Amino acid sequence: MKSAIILFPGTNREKDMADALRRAGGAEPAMVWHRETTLPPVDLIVAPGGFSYGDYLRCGAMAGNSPIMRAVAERAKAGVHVLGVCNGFQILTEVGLLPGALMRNAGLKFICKTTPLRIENSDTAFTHLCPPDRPMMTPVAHNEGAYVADPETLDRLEGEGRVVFRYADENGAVTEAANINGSQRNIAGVINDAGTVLGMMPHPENATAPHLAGVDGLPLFRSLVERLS
Amino acid sequence: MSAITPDLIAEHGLSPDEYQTVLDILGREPNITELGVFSVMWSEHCSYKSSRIWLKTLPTEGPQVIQGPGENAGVVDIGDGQAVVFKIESHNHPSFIEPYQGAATGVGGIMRDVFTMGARPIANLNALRFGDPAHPKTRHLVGGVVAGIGGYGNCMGVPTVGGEVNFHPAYNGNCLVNAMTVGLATTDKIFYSKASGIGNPVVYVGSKTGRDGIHGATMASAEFSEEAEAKRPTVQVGDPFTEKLLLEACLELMATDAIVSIQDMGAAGLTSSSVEMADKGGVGIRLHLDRVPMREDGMTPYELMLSESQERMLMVLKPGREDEARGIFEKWELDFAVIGEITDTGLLELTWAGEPEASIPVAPLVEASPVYERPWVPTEPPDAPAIASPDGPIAPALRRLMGSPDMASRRWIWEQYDYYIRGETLQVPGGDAAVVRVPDSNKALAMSVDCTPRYCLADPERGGMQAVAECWRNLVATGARPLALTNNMNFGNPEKPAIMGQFVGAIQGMRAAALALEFPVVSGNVSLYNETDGAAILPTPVIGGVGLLSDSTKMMSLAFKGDGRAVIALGGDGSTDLSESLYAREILGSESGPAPAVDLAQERAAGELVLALIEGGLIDACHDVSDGGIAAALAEMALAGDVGWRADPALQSEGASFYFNEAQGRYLVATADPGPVLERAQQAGIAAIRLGETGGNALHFGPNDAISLESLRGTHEAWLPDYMAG
Amino acid sequence: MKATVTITLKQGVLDPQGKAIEHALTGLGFDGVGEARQGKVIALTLDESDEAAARAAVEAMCKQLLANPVMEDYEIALTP
Amino acid sequence: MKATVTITLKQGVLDPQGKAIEHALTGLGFDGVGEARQGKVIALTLDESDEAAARAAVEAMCKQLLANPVMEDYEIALTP
Ligand SMILES: Nc1ncnc2c1ncn2[C@@H]1O[C@H](COP(=O)(O)OP(=O)(O)O)[C@@H](O)[C@H]1O
Ligand SMILES: [Mg+2]
Repeated sequence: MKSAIILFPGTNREKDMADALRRAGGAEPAMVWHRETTLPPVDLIVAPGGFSYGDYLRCGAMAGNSPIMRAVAERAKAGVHVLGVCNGFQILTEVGLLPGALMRNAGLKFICKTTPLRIENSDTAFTHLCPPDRPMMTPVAHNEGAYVADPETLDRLEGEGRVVFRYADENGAVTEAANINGSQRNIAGVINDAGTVLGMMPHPENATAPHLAGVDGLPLFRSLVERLS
Repeated sequence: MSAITPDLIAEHGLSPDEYQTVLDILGREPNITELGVFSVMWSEHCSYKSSRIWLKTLPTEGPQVIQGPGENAGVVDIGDGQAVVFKIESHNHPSFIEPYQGAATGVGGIMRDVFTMGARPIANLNALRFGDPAHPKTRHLVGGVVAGIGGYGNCMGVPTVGGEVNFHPAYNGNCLVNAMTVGLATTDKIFYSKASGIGNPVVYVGSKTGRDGIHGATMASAEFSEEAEAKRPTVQVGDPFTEKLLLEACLELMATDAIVSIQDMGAAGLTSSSVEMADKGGVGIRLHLDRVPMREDGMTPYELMLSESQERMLMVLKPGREDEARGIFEKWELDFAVIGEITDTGLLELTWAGEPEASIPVAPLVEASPVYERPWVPTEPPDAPAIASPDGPIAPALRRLMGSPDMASRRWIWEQYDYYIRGETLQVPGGDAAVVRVPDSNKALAMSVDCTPRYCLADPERGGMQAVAECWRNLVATGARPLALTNNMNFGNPEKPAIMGQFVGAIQGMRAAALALEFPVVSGNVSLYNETDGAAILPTPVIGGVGLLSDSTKMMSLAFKGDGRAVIALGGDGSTDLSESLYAREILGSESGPAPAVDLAQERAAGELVLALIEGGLIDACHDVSDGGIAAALAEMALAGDVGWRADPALQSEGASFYFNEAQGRYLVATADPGPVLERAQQAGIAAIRLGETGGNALHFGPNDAISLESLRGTHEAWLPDYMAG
Repeated sequence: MKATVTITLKQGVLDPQGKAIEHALTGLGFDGVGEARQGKVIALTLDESDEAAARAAVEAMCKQLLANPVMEDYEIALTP
Repeated sequence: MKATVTITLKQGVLDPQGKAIEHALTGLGFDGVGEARQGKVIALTLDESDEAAARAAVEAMCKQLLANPVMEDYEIALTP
């Protein structure tokens, strides 16, 4: 699987993402600067975590206007897979590749902790190897991760199986108490209608080695490598 | 040009003697810009005039030390052509005024110190002291400081992996915010501030200069400016986004060989950076101040030289490399300006639109910087009697202690810090020392910040010693070989002999411990005048230490790993006095008596034993004994592993003084095979006591003296979030 | 001209900062505070001196960058 | 009554957000944007119906909570 990681000014989780792609057996990812207007031929485009433009104005807003995002949108339309994690997810919603928006955490604090995610759809290119019967322990690290969309959008997403991850408790139960950031309907990750663009707030890339926050994130990257190679 | 009046001189913090030296150096009266330069160079902050003679007594050498104090940060060899670069720095006063921005800019400043040296920051730590939790300002300060530290470090993409927090009424009017950064560099790619090469261009990069942080009193001087300056804000706002770009741009340029020398602009901004670079290189420097990128209209040379705007760097480049450097900085969308050149005049020359603005000989400016041998009186050691062992069960006291402000879980704090980023964090906050792997290697670095101010107040010398020893111990407990330390001396007004005595005592204790433990000092920072209405803070010499694990797979952690392990206490001098223990303060309401003694030879021997046990795979959990004594250490190990413990029947007559004393030099270890551990301890001459066995889901001190982990965890985790919810 | 863009959260979008302000004000003893909502203001200085042209430009800025239509409304005020 | 409190950074205080907005607008091809500064607006509904009393209350709220006097200025507007 060939991949490209997009770098914006303020991106800071590119190393973590590259490590994860390598661990899952992907080829060495290409790093692409936001001012580029074209992408190399790749199977997967990743918008990684960080604080593009310092999260100033609105997370992801300024990065969404970067020249490279036009190329990303074109590739996405042509069916190339795109993964947006954390700030990457925020950017994908800003450019309209995914519905909804990410707002300030309900507790008004940055949250860094390993959190159980319930896998709601394991029939995607991103999740087909993720064991659906137990929660995926995944670190979160964000200040603005509360997912919002209007009720019709939310209903449509649910109806179409496009809510891929939800914040849950250790037993996989989706409860109010497990909703760490106040996301509507505990939503932690959503996919586009074609099933090719996934955005999620948690960081599966930080759960890809036993010495880190466990290995529950590895099946996600393996899923991609298997499907896209 | 405004006249230099005695008032103006006083407002600049120069004594009449110091001003006379200025006149002698210049052979004439200074103008306002020159006065400003002298004043900041000779400020306590830049000149270390009260502390310098004492800091010189600290041991700074060792085979591992590449660069000791005197540069932006210390540099220590970790093998394979790699070096660890680290330093700690205070931002106490700004954090009290505006906790978010004060703490944030403190973190930004210390990171610049580290990446100026060519190192990529890989971890941040912080040591925080706040006033009484009941004081009306405390909650606001805690919330703001923690958010500010997280806000800056998280945005920079540097994990914040450790720290410490104390609460005490002595900090009501002066909180302490000490931030430490650890970076990684290649030994043959370390960058220094020494300028050289006559004619070489001097380059300014980073943010534009504004009127940030220019001292209010100085600015209010009517002679100096007609504007109504009195209300001009002096709060500096941090811009971590710009600093992230600055970091990447600097590292990119450092990968070439275009840089001759580089220096961040910290306190005293352009003045101290340019003077230090010139002085170290024995050269002159000319700055064309009108070329400095400016954020505001109408800025004067005086303001440009004194501004403390953040996120800026000064560099000397090799001739002809300007365009290459400019290209990199423009790619990162940062300001870049050639603002001067290195000269052979030995002068700091400032010009504005071609006209001379100031001319000061660099060497005398630096060499004549005042040094004071301040009078000091040693702190009398308290002669209060030892505290006899109080009766009563252990479990309820432990529960109270674990829920007290100084012992309660810091989870509420560290969950606001991104400790995962970069994907190398092997030990997240909550253990003894944080451990961060060196990328693409099997090595890891352990790091910890420590100080016990109540000991330092009772006995500064023991307190200084203890801080070094505890830091060393925390590193050892993870299996790391301690390498070197950085320190942050936070004290009151050094012009008071008693306060100066605390400072001297702490230094003497630190020196003894650093020598005995071969744990040299490679960098540090001094923050004096931490007083409000004449009341000083507790003497707080914070020690930040770094150690090396050559095989990170052997890393040890404090969590009990399962049932059926013997728990053994190693080390200590047998003392069971409760004086100055957290138990005495929190349960008995006593803050008197002597601080625990530190037997440095025993400390060293116990540490070597523990390292050998870890290396030999003979133990599977290890924790040092500090605040709260053995009982608290047991509780932390049990909570971390979610595995209980039951006291050895032989211990059932032991009371509070056994479980809560804070005798130094001790570790608790857990092992499935106690025989070899006890044997090794005996060979090493280290006391070893079998405490009992792991298992169950409670701590059992005796037949009717137990507490469930669930209950203990509830109390331990609740205090800080409950307090912050107000 | 000077433009002031006021960006507020759409009706119905949860505003945790506003809630926190409400809570804090009540905690400080300010009675009778019904609802608090927090928004942003962005003040711009523009070279443009024609009001209609300036408004059109700022509208475009809001659409492209300053506001997110999923959750925000905006208002533009111009002063010479 | 309704109160709108507009909180802006004092003159001379660095405004990283404003700077970034300026930069982004220029990057998007909006010429002639001089300076951008970002502030907050807080909209409050108050039970108080007397204007003077309401203003006094909101002044007090600003001093105690809403604005940070070391770096921010504030303005209060009231509407019935
Ligand atoms: N301000 C802080 N930032 C990050 N971690 C912290 C902070 N304060 C405490 N911690 C973490 O909590 C744990 C317990 O702290 P402390 O009781 O001071 O440890 P010790 O006594 O072993 O030095 C340590 O892992 C420490 O790194
Ligand atoms: Mg410890």
